[in-house]
Amino acid sequence: MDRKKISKADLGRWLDTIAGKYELIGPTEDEGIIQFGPVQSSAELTLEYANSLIPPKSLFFPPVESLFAFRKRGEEIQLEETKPLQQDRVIFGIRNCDVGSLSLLDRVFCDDLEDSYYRERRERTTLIALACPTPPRSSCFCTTFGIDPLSPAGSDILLTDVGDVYLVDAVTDKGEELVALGEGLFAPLTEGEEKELQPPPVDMPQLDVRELRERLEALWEDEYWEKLSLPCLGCGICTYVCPTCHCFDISDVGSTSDGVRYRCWDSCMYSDFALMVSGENPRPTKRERTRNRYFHKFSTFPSRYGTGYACVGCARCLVHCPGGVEITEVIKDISAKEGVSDR
Amino acid sequence: MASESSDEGGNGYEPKILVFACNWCSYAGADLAGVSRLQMPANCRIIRVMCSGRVRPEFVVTALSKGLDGVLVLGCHPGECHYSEGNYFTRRRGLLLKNLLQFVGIEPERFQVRWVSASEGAKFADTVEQVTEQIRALGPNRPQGGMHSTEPGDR
Amino acid sequence: MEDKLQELVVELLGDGAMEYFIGYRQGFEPSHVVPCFVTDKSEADRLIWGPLCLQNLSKYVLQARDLDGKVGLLVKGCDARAIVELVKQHQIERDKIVVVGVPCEGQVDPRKMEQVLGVSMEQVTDVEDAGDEFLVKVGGEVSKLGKEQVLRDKCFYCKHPTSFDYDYTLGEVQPFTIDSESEEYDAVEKLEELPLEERRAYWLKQFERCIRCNACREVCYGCYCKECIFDRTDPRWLDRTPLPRENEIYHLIRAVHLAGRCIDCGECERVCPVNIPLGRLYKKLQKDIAELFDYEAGMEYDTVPPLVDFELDDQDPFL
Amino acid sequence: MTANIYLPSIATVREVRPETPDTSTYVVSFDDPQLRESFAYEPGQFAELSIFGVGECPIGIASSPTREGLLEFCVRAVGTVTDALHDLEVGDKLGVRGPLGNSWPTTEIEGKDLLFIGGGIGLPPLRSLIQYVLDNRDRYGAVQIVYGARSPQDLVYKEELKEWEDLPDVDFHVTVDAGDDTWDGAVGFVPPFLKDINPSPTNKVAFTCGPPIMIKLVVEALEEMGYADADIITTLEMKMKCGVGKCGRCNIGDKYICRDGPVFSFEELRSIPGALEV
Repeated sequence: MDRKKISKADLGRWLDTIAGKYELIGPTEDEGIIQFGPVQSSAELTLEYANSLIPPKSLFFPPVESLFAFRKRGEEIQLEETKPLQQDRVIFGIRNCDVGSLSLLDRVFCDDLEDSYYRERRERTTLIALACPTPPRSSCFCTTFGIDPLSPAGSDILLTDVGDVYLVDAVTDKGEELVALGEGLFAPLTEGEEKELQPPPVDMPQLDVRELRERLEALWEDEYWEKLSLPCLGCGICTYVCPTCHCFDISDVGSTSDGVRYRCWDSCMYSDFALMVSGENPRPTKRERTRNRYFHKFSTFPSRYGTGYACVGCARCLVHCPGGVEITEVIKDISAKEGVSDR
Repeated sequence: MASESSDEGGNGYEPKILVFACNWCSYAGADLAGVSRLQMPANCRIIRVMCSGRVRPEFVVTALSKGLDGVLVLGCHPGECHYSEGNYFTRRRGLLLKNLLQFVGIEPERFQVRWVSASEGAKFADTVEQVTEQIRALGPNRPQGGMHSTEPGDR
Repeated sequence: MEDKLQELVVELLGDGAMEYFIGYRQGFEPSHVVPCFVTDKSEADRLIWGPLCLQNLSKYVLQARDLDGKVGLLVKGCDARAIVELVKQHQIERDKIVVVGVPCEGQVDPRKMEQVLGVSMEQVTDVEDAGDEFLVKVGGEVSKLGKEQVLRDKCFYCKHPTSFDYDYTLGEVQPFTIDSESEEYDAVEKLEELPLEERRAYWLKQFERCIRCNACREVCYGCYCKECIFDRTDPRWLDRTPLPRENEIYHLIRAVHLAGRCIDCGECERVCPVNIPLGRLYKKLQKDIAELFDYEAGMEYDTVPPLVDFELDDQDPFL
Repeated sequence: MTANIYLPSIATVREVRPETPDTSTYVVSFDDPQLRESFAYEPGQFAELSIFGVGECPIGIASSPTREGLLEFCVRAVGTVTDALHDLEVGDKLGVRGPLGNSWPTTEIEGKDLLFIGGGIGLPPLRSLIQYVLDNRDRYGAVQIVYGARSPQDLVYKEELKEWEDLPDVDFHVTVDAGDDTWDGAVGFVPPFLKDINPSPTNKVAFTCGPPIMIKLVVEALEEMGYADADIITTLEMKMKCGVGKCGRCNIGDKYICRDGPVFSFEELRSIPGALEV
């Protein structure tokens, strides 16, 4: 579909129309935290944000979700599956790093053993991406991983702020349906506008990751991991704010006769993550856990799923890590290292 | 750990109260109350501990958070501890915990500490009666109900 | 002062007095300061010192338990209280640590500074201490901010700006004045005055946000248990699921376990990614312990922690 | 598997056979008659067993698909879920989610001589294949079984061991770490015991399962005897939750034990960084 425009004043009207038909989810601010959550009207949304604290992966793979309820009735055990969604949804304002992360998560959850909860949420959600403000945050490095903060790839609609209006690129049928809901609010671009209304190019530091995987794989035994793990405190912030991390735990809450089986986010940085009941732990110290995390992102994920790296450069982990472990530094360190044989 | 919550409020409401009783004084006091056939409400489940000092704060916090309506810790009178000083520690800990629970909005009646000796069968019965009535008057601790009434929302 | 620090660290590493030194370095942007582990003399030039060196590095000395040698660390006066407690509670031998005391004239609360400046910390390229005020550089322009506007809460009632127990010191604190009426327990008292139901609602709303990333626990110097009660599976005290009820159990148990040990370093609240005002919970216990038992954690080596101690005439409301 | 990969199917315990003081065999069948018919698995696969309200844990299927109708699980009480499994009595219900994981290579080893080396409760996963082989006797060559446990009472499948001993086409050896009054068999650890037996590597595939230290020493012994890594096959244990390669904890390199394993040859394991460190 051709590029259209919508005035800033009309954006709210359009979103309110959407909210009448779908569950509308977008960035809101509460207690100083930007988060994606359901809203009744566009007035609750904030547009003053770089990105949310918790990535919108939480809307597809929630921090806690009930898988099913169980109930004992006499001798019988009844299981009741949880329905992940009541209504089709529209997510407004997702950034492209997070859109990119969804295609990575799709590989995990929608392989031949399909996760029906994730799958249903993905299928019943339309994504309205919002091109990133320029200049980007100083921490951002999504272009390192091939993500274009101004591209509609992966979403259904991309909105780009070019001053008084948003440019509108609806790139899927789902996206066009939403645009159709806002009849009269959208206008085609004139020839002059086509040229004139362009977002400024996004300039951000680009890390060299071309040989990252090969270099990393040569460093399995390197003492680097020991040193890197020194400031790590073993908390789970990096994994919880990461849009590509997908580890979870499953646990039962309730009694043996009445309860719920939940799954909730878990973190490979926790000391008991892989601890077996026998007391054995394949990743007994922070060194192994830190190494495992970076290997997962830059070696084993790409190799297992045939994708690029499992990092989208959103920089949440480097902003929030209390120990100051910075993934950008790790990438630079690895790239700067000679192979293990040279050491 | 008790996990079910009390019945919803209304006429049928019966609070569930957890009592930790020291083996040497209060539990014996409870025994005496029983043998003396004193009338007591049946809302209390008693757990015998070797000393009131054995009652760690997490026992209380977890019981209340998981939906019990009240927790009562019973120990020997200060100065009369079988282990000479266990209940002095209980006293300090109890004070702090009581204040903290109130600070986060839990009614003070829901966590109580009392000293009941082996000879005080009547005091045991009175205490149980009094605490039960106080808590009954407050109503359920977690009116929202059972373990999984708090459905997690998307974040 | 940075030069002096770097020279000292080079010297200490050089003569083998320690295995590594823990200080601060600049992170991905100028206003973002992170812990710095110097294992080699060549890295000492990364060390910095300033009003944005917020972390209490004391937790890291526990890592030295498994080392043959010593570790050195940079210690502000407030953080030194953690060292006192760790030694007092037999978690680490004092002679395993090389304490480099640094005179601290107040730390910046980045959230306050963002509010006062109206720009994000990302724009702040330098913060310099200048007695009663901070010189803040934003986009090439330097502005002066009175300390009372942007200091961390805990700095208003700082008990000793320099560590009283150090092996080396980088100097003396220059006297400065803060024009402020705020009292140490203001925030706690304000909450105490609320009706019970409002307090309940307040804390439930806070706990509900918790994602249970465990950062408050991991960053806390006082959380030194080999196996945390929350990680135990048998009996299981806590489900990993971050349901509001489980979160409440987590925070309340952690608070009572820290009673008498919390030194009000504020790290738990600072690292919390969802801004839960944990400090108020801990401050409440600190206040009660001071009032009831006349004890303050981390101030002396030779006092007995309040919960392993008692007086015959302690207050007794339980008769 | 049902459409929902996390949803167990309800099954009933049909029989409980105590094997050792802390280990019992549970014979279960699905409540849904259709599922009972259609449930197909390969030897070496596992299932997640559920005690609702307690949790789930992965247990290898100890029976062979050649023996229809019932599933067998041999469970040692070591944790909360396995403890709860041990409280089950005949008629009780549990959840079964599976079959999961890969399986022993039943076709690739046709015509080969087979050596099984088990330690303690490492025998049940091997037993699934042993039964399969015995039920398809003409497809396989000679069968040798070497089994050891800490003590005579720690041997599982005591009745079945006697049967194997009596079978003319099975070469069966058993040892215990420490004997007692009732024991007149071999005494000693499995690896040296295996070396004494010295089974020839020619045209042979070895399968081993047991405690990690035993596996390590058995593999060393086999290599000394001339076995190739590709002909030494084991089944791994790791902490698992989802069992379907999503929850992220049971990986070694880019392999998830629950999806790509639990069965691996040592040739595969040697190519994965860190796989043999555990």
